[in-house]
Amino acid sequence: MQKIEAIIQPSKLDAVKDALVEIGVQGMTILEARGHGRQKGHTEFYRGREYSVDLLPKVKVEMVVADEIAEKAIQTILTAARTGTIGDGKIFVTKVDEAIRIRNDERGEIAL
Amino acid sequence: MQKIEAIIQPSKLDAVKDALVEIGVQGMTILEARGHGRQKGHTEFYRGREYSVDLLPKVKVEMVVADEIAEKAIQTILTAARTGTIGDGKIFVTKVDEAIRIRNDERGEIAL
Amino acid sequence: MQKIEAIIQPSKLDAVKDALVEIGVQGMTILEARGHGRQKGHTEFYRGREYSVDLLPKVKVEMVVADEIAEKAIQTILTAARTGTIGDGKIFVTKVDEAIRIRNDERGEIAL
Amino acid sequence: MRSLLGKVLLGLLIGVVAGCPPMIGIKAQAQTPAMMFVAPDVENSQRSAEADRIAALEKQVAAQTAAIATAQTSGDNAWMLTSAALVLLMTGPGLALFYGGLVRKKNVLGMMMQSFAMMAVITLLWAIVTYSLAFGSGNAFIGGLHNMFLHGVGLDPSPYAPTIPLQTFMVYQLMFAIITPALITGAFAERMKFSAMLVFMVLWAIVVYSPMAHMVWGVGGLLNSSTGRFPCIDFAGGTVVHVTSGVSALITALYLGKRIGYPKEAMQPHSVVLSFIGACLLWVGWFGFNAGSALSAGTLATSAFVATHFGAAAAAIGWSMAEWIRNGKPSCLGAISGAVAGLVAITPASGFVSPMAAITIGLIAGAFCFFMVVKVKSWFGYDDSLDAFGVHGAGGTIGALLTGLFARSAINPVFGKGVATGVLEGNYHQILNQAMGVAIAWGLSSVGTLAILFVVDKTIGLRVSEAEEMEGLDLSQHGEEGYEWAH
Amino acid sequence: MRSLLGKVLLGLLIGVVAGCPPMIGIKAQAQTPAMMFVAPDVENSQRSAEADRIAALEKQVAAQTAAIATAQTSGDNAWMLTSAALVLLMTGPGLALFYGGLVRKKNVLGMMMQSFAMMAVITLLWAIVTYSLAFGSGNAFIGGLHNMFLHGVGLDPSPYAPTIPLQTFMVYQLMFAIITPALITGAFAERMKFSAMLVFMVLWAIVVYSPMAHMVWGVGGLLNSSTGRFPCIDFAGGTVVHVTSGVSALITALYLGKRIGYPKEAMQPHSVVLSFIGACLLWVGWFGFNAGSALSAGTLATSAFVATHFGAAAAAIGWSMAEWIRNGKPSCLGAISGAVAGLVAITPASGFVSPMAAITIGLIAGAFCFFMVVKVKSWFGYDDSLDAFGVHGAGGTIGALLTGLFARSAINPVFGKGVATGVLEGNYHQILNQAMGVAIAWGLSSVGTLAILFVVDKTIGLRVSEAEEMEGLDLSQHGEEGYEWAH
Amino acid sequence: MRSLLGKVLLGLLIGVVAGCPPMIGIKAQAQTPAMMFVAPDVENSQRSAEADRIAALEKQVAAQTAAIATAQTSGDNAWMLTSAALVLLMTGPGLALFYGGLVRKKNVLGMMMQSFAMMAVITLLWAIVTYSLAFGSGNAFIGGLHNMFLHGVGLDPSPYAPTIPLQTFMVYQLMFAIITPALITGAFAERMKFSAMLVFMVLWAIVVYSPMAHMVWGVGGLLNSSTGRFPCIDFAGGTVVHVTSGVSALITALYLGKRIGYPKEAMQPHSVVLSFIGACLLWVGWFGFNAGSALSAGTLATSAFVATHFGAAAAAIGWSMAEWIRNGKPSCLGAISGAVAGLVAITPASGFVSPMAAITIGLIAGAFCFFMVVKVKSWFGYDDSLDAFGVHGAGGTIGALLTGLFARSAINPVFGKGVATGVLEGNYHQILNQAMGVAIAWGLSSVGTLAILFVVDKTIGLRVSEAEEMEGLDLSQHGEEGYEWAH
Ligand SMILES: Nc1ncnc2c1ncn2[C@@H]1O[C@H](COP(=O)(O)OP(=O)(O)O)[C@@H](O)[C@H]1O
Ligand SMILES: Nc1ncnc2c1ncn2[C@@H]1O[C@H](COP(=O)(O)OP(=O)(O)O)[C@@H](O)[C@H]1O
Ligand SMILES: Nc1ncnc2c1ncn2[C@@H]1O[C@H](COP(=O)(O)OP(=O)(O)O)[C@@H](O)[C@H]1O
Repeated sequence: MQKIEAIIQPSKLDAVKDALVEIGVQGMTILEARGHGRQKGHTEFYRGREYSVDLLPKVKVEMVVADEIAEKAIQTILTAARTGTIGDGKIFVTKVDEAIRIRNDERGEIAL
Repeated sequence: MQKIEAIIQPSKLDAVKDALVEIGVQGMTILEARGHGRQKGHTEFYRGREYSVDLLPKVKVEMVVADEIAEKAIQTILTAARTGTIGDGKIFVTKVDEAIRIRNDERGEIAL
Repeated sequence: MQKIEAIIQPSKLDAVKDALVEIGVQGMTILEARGHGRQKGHTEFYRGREYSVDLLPKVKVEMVVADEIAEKAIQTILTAARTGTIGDGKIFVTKVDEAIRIRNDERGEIAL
Repeated sequence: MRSLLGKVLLGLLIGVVAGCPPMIGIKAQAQTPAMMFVAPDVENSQRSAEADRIAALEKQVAAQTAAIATAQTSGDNAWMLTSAALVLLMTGPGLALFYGGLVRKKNVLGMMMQSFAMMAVITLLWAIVTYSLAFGSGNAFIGGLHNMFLHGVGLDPSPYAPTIPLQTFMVYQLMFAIITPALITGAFAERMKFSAMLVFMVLWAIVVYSPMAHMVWGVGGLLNSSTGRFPCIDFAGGTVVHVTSGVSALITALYLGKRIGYPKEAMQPHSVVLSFIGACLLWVGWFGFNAGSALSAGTLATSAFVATHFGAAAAAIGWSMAEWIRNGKPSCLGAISGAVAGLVAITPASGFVSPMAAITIGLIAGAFCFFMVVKVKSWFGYDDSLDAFGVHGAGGTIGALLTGLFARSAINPVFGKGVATGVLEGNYHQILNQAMGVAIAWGLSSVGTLAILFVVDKTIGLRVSEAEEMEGLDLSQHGEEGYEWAH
Repeated sequence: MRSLLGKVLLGLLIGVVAGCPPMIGIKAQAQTPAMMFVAPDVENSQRSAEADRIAALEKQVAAQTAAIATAQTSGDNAWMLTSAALVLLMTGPGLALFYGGLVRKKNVLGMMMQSFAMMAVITLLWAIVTYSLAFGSGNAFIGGLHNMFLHGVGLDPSPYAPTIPLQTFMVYQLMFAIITPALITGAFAERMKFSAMLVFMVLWAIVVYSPMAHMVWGVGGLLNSSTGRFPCIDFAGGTVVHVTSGVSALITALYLGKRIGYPKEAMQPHSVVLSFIGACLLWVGWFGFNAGSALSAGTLATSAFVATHFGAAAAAIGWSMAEWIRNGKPSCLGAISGAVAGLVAITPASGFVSPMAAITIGLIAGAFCFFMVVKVKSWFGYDDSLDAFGVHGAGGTIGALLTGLFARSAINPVFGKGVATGVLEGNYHQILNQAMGVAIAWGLSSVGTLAILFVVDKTIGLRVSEAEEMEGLDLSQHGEEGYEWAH
Repeated sequence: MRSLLGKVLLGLLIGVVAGCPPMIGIKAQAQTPAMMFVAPDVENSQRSAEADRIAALEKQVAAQTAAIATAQTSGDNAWMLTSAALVLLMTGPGLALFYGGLVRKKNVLGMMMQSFAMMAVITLLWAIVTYSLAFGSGNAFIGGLHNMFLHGVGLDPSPYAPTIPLQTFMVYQLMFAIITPALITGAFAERMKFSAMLVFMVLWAIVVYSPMAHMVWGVGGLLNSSTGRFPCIDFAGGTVVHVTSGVSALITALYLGKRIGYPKEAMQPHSVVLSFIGACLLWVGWFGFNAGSALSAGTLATSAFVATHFGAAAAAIGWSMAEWIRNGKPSCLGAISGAVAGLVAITPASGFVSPMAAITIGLIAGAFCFFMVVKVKSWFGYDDSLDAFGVHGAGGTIGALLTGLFARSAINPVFGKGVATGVLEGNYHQILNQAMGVAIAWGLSSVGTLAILFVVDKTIGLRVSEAEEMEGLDLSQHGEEGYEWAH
C-alpha cells in the first residue's frame, strides 16, 4: 500500500476531493497546514511593525491506496490541483506496511 | 521503529490517549483533521444555499514506537477507539528509520 | 529522499524555519499539533471542575529532502529548536519513494 | 417626524407669555399663536386690568401644567425606553454569548439560538396572551384575558407607571419575560430538541411566569408589596425572574439527565472569550433591568443603579476570592460568574438598599454561589450544565431573603414614609413575607416545570437522539456550524 | 463640568417661590436670588397688595415657562443622544459583525473595514456638504449649500425638531447617512477594491442619499409627508435608507459580477457566531433608529419602539417557519436574517402602526425576504453576496407599501387629527403616494449607482485582481489577517 | 414599583387645575385630590374673588415649581444613568476586547481579566476611600476622608451637579476611575503577575488618580477651571484619565522591560476582529464619557457629543492616511487605533469646541499618534506592548494643549459669558494653564507610578517567571485557556 500526501492550495481542495472520489478513492484525511517554499509570501503591518509572512495557507490531503491505483490517484490529483502557478504544492509517496479498519479490525488493502 | 497513525473519532481521543499511556506509550502527537470515507456526511443550509459536507471532524494520533510494542499499541487503540459504527477510522503503520530527541540528541528507540 | 518530521515548541518555529532556509532547505510544511510525552501538563479549572491538560501545543514541521542533506537539515533543526528543557520535541526520519511538483509534474529530488 | 405638530402645539402654550421672550427658539412657533390667545382678551377691555391679568395667568398656568406633565413624561420615558433596550441587550447578545461560550464548539449556535428564539416567540406570545395574564386585572394569582392581543394597551399612562405610556411599561416588562425562560436553557444545554424547547417554553411562560409575575407585580397580586396579602418586596424580579428560572432549571436538569459522557469526559467551555463578552453585556444591561424597574428616571432609579453596580463588583470579588483560596488561582470565568451571581442577588434588593448593603449582599452571594456551583453540584451530581440553578436559583433565593434583611424605608418607603421595612430596621416580620415569596416561587416552578416536562416528553419527546447529541446541536437541530474550519 | 452655572441660573428661576420649599435641594442656590427678585417689588409698596402678588406671579410664571422648556429639552435630548449612539452601534460593531461573519475568513477585516470607513468618511463628508444637501433649505429635490461646513448648524432647536438642539438632529441624521452606504457593502463583498469602494461611497452619498433624504424628510421635499407634493409616509427611512441601499446593492452586484468560484465553490459564512452578535446589536440599535425618529421621548417614540420590537420578532418567526418547512430545519442564520428583514420592513411603518399590525408586517416581511433570498436570487443567479438587496431592497419596498396599508391616524395624525391615513382607514390614495416614493427611490438608486459605478470603473477600476481576490481582501487590501493562526 | 406613590403625588399637584383637563391621563389620579385642595378655599368665601384666584394661582405655581424641578431631574438623570452605563461598557467589554485581541492567544484571558478586575476592585475601593479622596472637600491637592464608605453621599443633588442625585454623579465618576487604570494594562501586557497588578492598581488609584481628579474637578482643586489657581480646562478627563494613564503606562513599560523575544519574535495580534469590536464599543461608549460630562442632557451635552464623533472620525482618517502613505495600505487595526486616538484627544476639548475644530483636532491627533506609535516607539525601543502611551499619553497631551487653542466661550463660557477662553479667542494665557495641567499630570504620574512599581517589585515582585510568560498568562495566572482547541 502507498501513502499519498498531497500539499495543495486550499482553494483546490474540493476539486481534488471530488476528482478522487470519482475514480473510486473514497477514503482520505485532510489537514490544515502552512507552507514554505518558492512561492513568496507577503508583508503584514500591525501598528507599523512589519511582519514578513512566508508561511502560506495550504491543505494537506493524505490517503493510503493500493499500489495498483496509486499512479492513477496521483494523476488525478495533479490535474485537479494544478493552476500552473508557483505554490501549487507537492505530492509525496511513501510505503505503508499495514492498514487497519478500527471498526472491524479488517487489515490490509480491504481496510482502505 | 514503527510509526502508528490512527485516525479516530474526536470523542474517542481521551480514551485512546489514556489507554496508550496505561500500556506505557507516553509519547504521541495529536493533529486535528477532517475525514472523508464511507461515513456519510450531512447537509448544511446557509441562506437557502445547500452545502453537502462530507468532511467530518476526526483526530489523528501519531506515535513512533519500538517494533516490539507496535502490535500491543495497535490493539490498545483498536479497543479504545472502536464504537462499531461507520467512521471509527483507520490505523496505518509505516517504518521509521530514525528518531531523535531534540533536547539531548539521543537517537533511536531510546529517544521515544 | 528522506522525510524529516520535527515536532517542536511553537515558540521555536521561526528560529527553525530561518535556520533551514539558511542552509538552503526552502520547502517545508507546518502543522499545528498537540503533544503528549514526558513533559508534564497543567491543570485547568472551569467552574471548579478540574481538567488535567496533558496535551501541549506543539508545531510539526515536515520536509522532504535529498538524502545527502538530510543529516545537515537534522543538525540544523536540533540546534535551532533546542532549549534543553523537557518538551523540546522529536525528529523522525522516514524514507520517501517519490516526490512530485504539482505545478509542472517534475518528479524526484528536483521537485523538492 | 410628525411629532413636530405635537411639539409645536406645546410651543404655542409655552409661548403664551407676554413679557418674556421664550427660550430655546420655540419663539418662531410661539409668537403668532400668542397673538391669537391674547387677542380675544383685548376686546372686552371693560373688565378690570387685574382680572384680565389673573385670567391670563390662569390660562398660562393651566397650559404649563400640561407642559410640565409632558416634560416629566419625556424624561422618564427616555430612561424607560433605554432600559427596555438594555434588557433586550441582556438576552441577545448578552446571555446568548455567556451561554454560547460555555458549551462545546459543536453546540454554540444551538445554545445561542435558544436565547434568540425566546426573543421572537415570547414576544408574540406576550402580545397574544401572557401580558394579559401577568398584568391584566384578575385575581390574586393571575391576571385576566381582557388585554389579549394587547387590547386596551395604549399610549396613556397607567396606574402601573403614571408618568410613562402604558405601552412602554408593556414592552419593558416583555423584555423580562424574554430573558427569564432564556436563563433556563443553561440547565439542559447540549441535549434538548429545539422543537421540544419551544413547546416547553411557551407552556412555561403561561403556567409559571405569568402567574408569578402577577402575584408579585400585578394589581391585587398575592405578594404585591403595596397591596398584597403577603407583601413581599422584590424590586426587579429576584423571585419572578431568577428563582423561577433557576429552580425550573434544576428540575429540567434532573428530568433530562446528564449529557453523554458527563462527568467523565472533558467538556470545557469552547470560548471563555465569548462568555466574557456576554457577561460584560449582562452587567451593563442589568442597569436597565434594575434601575429601569423604578419605572422613572428619578432618585429611585439612581439608587437601584448604584446598588446594582456595587453588588456585581462585590460578588465578582467574593467568587474570585473563594476560588483563589480553593484552586490557587482566580479564573476569568470565575470572576464573570461571580459578577453575574451578584447581579442576580442584588436584583430584588436594588431600589431598597444602600450602596454598602449592596456590597455586603454581593460578597455573600459571590461566595455562596461559588459554593453551590463547585461543591453542592458535584455532591448531588446533577448536570446543570451551565449552572443556571447554581447561579440564578441559589443567587435569587439568597438575594430575596437578604432583601428582607437590608431593605430601608429611607431609600424606598414601600410601606409608608418612615415605616420599618427590613429586619435591620426592626420589621422582623418581613423575613417571613420574603420567605413566603421564595417558597411560592419554588413551589410553582418545580410543580409547573415538572408537569410541562412530563407532557412534552410523552408527546414529542425532550431529548435529541444519542447520535444527534454526539454530532452536536448545531448540525443536528439547525444544519449549520458555528465556525467554518477551512479557508 | 461648567453646565453648573447654567443649572444654577435655572435654580434661581425655579427658586423664586415664596411659600413653598423647593424640592430636590435646589434650595441652596435658590434662596438668595429669590431675594434679589423680590427686593425691587418691596420698594414701590404703594401699589395694591393684589397687584404686587400678580406681578410676582407673572414673573414666576414667565420664569417657569423657560424652565419647562429646558426640562422638556433635557428629556427629549436625553433620548435623542441615546438614539444617536444606538444607531452608530448598528454600523459599528453591529453591521460590521453581521456582514463580517458571513464572509470567508480571509475577507473578514476587509468586510468590517468597509463599515468602519463609512463611520469615518461619511462623517467628514456630512460636515462638509452632505448635511447641507440633505437638510439645508433648497428645492423639492435637494437642499442647498448654505449649511456647508455645518455653517449655521447650532445648538438652538429648529423646525425639524423644536425641542432639541439642531446639532442633535444633525448628528442623529448623520448616523443614518453612515449606515445606509454600509448596507450596500454586503452586495459586493469579497471582491471590491478598498480605494474604489471609498470613491464610490462618497459619490453615492452625494448623488443618491442626499437627494432622497431631502425629498422625504427635507423642508419642502417632494415626498415630505406634511408638505410634499406626494406625501409619502416613511417614519424612519424605509425608502431613504433601505430601498436606496438595497437597490444600489443589486446594481453593484450585477455590475461587478460574481465572485470567483461562485456559485460552484462552497462559500459558507466563516462565523455565524459573529453574525449572531451583529444581528442582536442591530436589533437593539434599531430602537434608536426607529423610536429615535420621533425626535422626542414622548408617546410616539414608545409606539415606534413597540412596533419595531414586534415586527422584528414576527419576521424572525416568519423566516424560520418558511425555512423549517423548506429545509426541515430552522437555522440560526435564518432566524437572525429574518429579524433583520423585519426590522427593515417595520422601519417606515413604525410610528404609524399598532403592535398587532407590526406583527402582521413582520410575518409577511420574514417570509417574503426568505423567498427573495432563497428562490429569486438563485433564479436570476446574481451574486448579491450577503443579500443586501434580498433583505434591504425587498424588505424596504414591501415595508413602505404595507405602511400605506396599515398607517393609522390615531397613532400618528400625520395628515391631521382623525384624517384617514392608511388604506385600511379608507385613504386608498395613500398606496399610490407610497408607490411613488418607492418608485423614485428605485429610479434614483439604480440610475445614480449605475452612473457612479461606470465612472469609478473607467477611472480607478472597481474590482481587485484575481490573485488578490484569491488571497483575500484582508491581505491584499489591508495587509492584515483577521485571526493569527499560531501561538 | 414603589415610585408609583411619588408619581401619584406629583399627579395631584399637577392635577390641581380647575378649568383645564390635565393631559396624558394623569386625570384619573388628579381629579379627586383637586377637590380636596379647592374645598377649603370655598369655605371662606367672604374673601374677594380676585384674592381667592390669586391665592389659588400661587398654590399652583408653587406646586409647579417643584414639579418642574422633578421633570428637569428626570431628563438629566435619564441621560446621566445612560452615560454611566456607556462608560462601563467602554471598559467591559470595550477595552477588554480592544486589548484582548491585540495580545497573543495564550494571553487573551489574562488581558481581559485585568480590565474586569478593575471593574470589581476599583469599585469597592471607590466606596471605601477613593471617591472621598477625589471629590470630598479637602485642600487644593486632594479631598478629605469625610465621605469614606460613601458616608453622606445621598440622593439629593449636589453643587457638582444641581439637577441630578449625588449618587448618580458618584457612580458616573466611578466609571472613569475604573477605565483609567485599565488603560495602563496595555503597557505591561503579557508579562505582569495578576496579584502584583492588583496591588499596583489599588495603590495607583489612591496615589495618582484621586489627587489628579481632585485637582482638576474637585471643589477647590488646584486646576479647577472655575475656581482653581491654574484654571485648566479639561471637559472629560484628557489630563485626569489619559495623560495619567498614558504616562504611567510608559513608566511601567520601561520598568518591567520587554517581553521575552521582543522585538525579534513575531507577536501579531491574535484577533484583530476582537479588537475591532472593542474599538467600536469604545467609540459608542465614549459618547457617555464626553457628552455625559455635561452632567445634564442640555445643549452642552449635544455639543460634546458632536465634537466626540467628529474628532473620532477625523482621527481615523488621519491615522489611515499616514499609514496608507507609509505602508502602501490602510489597515483595519490602523483605522480603529486612529479612532481611539481621536477620542482620546477630543476628550478634554469636547464641550468647548465647534464640530469643525473637533475635526481639526482629530486629524492632528490621528497623524501624531501614528507617528508616536510607529516611529518614536521603535526609536526608543521600549515595549509599550499595546501602545497605551503612544495613544493615551500622546493623544491626551496633544488634546489638552489643543483644547487651550480651540476652546470657545460661545460653546462653554467657563470663564464667563463672552470672556475669551481659548488662544484663538485671544486668551493666550490659557495655553500656559493647559501646559501646567499637563505638566502636573506628567509629574504626578511618573513619580507616583515609579514609587509604586518599586514598592510592589521589592515586596511581591512584578513579573511572572520566564516559564509562566512562555506558557502564557491564561494558564499560568488563571488556569484557563481562551479557546478550547478540540471538539
Ligand atoms: N521539500 C518539501 N517538503 C515538504 N513540503 C514542501 C516541500 N517543498 C514544498 N513543500 C510544500 O509545497 C508548497 C508549495 O511549494 P512551492 O515551492 O512554494 O511551490 P511549487 O510547489 O510550485 O514549487 C509549500 O508551501 C510547502 O507547503
Ligand atoms: N484510505 C484512507 N486513507 C486515509 N484516510 C482514510 C482512508 N480511509 C478512511 N480514512 C479516514 O478514516 C475515516 C473513517 O473512514 P470511513 O470509511 O468513514 O469509516 P470506516 O473507517 O469505519 O470504514 C475517514 O473519515 C478518513 O479520515
Ligand atoms: N514516540 C513519540 N511519537 C510521536 N511523538 C512524540 C513521541 N514522543 C514525544 N513526541 C512528541 O514530542 C513532544 C515532546 O516530547 P516529551 O517527551 O514531552 O519531551 P522530550 O522530547 O524532551 O522528551 C511531545 O509533546 C510529543 O508531541
